[in-house]
Amino acid sequence: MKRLAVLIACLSGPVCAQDSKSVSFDKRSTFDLMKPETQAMQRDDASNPAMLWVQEGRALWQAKAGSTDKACQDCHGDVASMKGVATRYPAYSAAQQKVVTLGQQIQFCRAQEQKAEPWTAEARPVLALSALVGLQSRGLPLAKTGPAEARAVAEGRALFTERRGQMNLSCAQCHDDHAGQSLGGAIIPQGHPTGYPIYRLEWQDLGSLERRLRNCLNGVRSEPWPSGSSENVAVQTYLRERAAGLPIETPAIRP
Amino acid sequence: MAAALINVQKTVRKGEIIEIKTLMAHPMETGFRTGLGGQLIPRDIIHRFVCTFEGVEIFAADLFPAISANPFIAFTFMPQQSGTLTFRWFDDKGGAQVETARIEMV
Amino acid sequence: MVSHVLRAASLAAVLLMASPAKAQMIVGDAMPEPLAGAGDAMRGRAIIIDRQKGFCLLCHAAPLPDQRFMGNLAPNLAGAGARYTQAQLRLRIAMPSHLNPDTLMPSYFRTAGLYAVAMPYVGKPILDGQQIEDVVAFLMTLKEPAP
Amino acid sequence: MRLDAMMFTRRDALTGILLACALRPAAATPAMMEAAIADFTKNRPVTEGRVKLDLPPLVENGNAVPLTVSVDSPMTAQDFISRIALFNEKNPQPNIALFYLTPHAGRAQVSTRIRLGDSQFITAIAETNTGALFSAKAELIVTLPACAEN
Repeated sequence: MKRLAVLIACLSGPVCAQDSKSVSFDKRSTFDLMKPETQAMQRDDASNPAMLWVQEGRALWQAKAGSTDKACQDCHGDVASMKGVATRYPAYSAAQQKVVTLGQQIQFCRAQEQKAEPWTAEARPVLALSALVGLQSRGLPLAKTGPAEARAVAEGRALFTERRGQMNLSCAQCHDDHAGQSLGGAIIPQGHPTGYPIYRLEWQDLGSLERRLRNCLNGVRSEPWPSGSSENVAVQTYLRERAAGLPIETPAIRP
Repeated sequence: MAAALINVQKTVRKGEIIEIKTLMAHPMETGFRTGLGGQLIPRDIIHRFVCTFEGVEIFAADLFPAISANPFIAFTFMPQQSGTLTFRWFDDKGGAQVETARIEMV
Repeated sequence: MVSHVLRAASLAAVLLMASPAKAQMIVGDAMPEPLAGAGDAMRGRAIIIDRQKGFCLLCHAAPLPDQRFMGNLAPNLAGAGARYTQAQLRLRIAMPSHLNPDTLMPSYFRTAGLYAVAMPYVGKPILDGQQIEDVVAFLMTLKEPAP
Repeated sequence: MRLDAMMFTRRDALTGILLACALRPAAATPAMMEAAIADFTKNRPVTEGRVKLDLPPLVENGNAVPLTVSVDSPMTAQDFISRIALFNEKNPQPNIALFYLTPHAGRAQVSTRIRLGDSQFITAIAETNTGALFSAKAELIVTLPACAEN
């Protein structure tokens, strides 16, 4: 019965073809495609502008906030205790009963534990703390998703392969089918989220995966998935699963 | 202005030339960009950077809008003694940021 | 893939509701009727090299020595004017999805059947009829195949 | 140096810059760069050489192009590089930066990151403590990003 269902799924859509392709997918970080000077900017913390946010994150980690007057470190201790955490996000949160990004989890902590005013999704402090927490996992492989994230992964995969926008293109058409080929002067990357939040030279700023996805959808002239929406998180969760095994580079530089 | 990152080795030997790397968090708004309403966003850049060692100017720079956001400036220094480096950034809004770093001659 | 070509070939004429104002006729693998006035090859060249308008060079290389950083996702445009007729090129720009629904190439005159189009572009084609005629006119000048 | 550039006064150059910015912020002209250079050199002769301009020949994004300029100099109290100026030909303004060096530097070398709207030539001119001028020029090509912010 199960086999029949799989067979029907294969016959009815490109999802199965995508799966069989990802088996032989030679995963590569976008870092490998970057010019040597851009790689050098990421390799040297003294010249990586994203480290400015990491430094702000360290101050925020120790700063007491909200009506409970608690700092992150009052619960978590030294930020080194966050080692490995970023490899597991987006992750299912039992407390929130949904899959959340690392940024959303930081916001949840802020609301629940500190009882402090929320930040906007792309606010500098959220990026700073995300970069600081992400940095603790630098070099560790992105973990595979578990059963609790399975639904989000499936939804994200469907969205990834769905054609959208005035250009009528799906994410998969570029980043699965044509990765490694030239789009104008740029080589199309596989699109693995190994370095978020990233310092994108195009932005001259640190930004989240959500912001990067907005740029992609902009390129195909499509409405973006709403900020913080379940679709948005689902795509990010699928990307985590798709990139599993690649080492975290946070905070990365990207062109 | 918010954060600055100074990278300089803490100890140096006599005659050694060291490289000092600085990063300053700043948008370096060029004054040539238009906002969503079509109006020009006013220029706000760090226009001057000065580094002194024990009160003596050892390096300075006049910067223009062509310098990247979160400006990175690296230069060399051959200290003759132990002392304190002072870094100052000045922006168009009249803001100034000061950072210091100590060097010990060994 | 084969079936799509067969389908396209077997239908003598298909009404293409690409533009609400004007229904276009597809005959075989071509679109014989111009979408606007006569095309201007020089204007077409400008559209092709403009990466915010035609986007062509993002995917295609073309025999344009002054252009750098051309893509390699799609065939070289060299010789396009020898391989196809004007009417065939018109369809391949305006509605390539009619020939191959799986194609990467956007349908430049299509406004219907698209999903989640960003608000500023809803109901608008990527290029208007005149721009497509201009691009066709330029492509028709590319007779030499790629070396 | 070209004659038309030499005939620019500083006021002319400034007016030109303001006009160009008002009309078309994305493009200065090589003539404006020549004028800015003339303002720095005060029409003293400039010798090509001794200056090394390290720039990647091709960059993925013009927003943060790493640049290192170094000058062959003993950097002693008697003989050192006192100023290094950087110019571009196609940004809204021809000036990039002006660095002030002292013999304390040990070596005449500065690194920074610059913005370039388009492929163009960059010029570096170094001035010694005695007022001699040396220069280097480098071309840089900016590839266009495919999926930008808006």
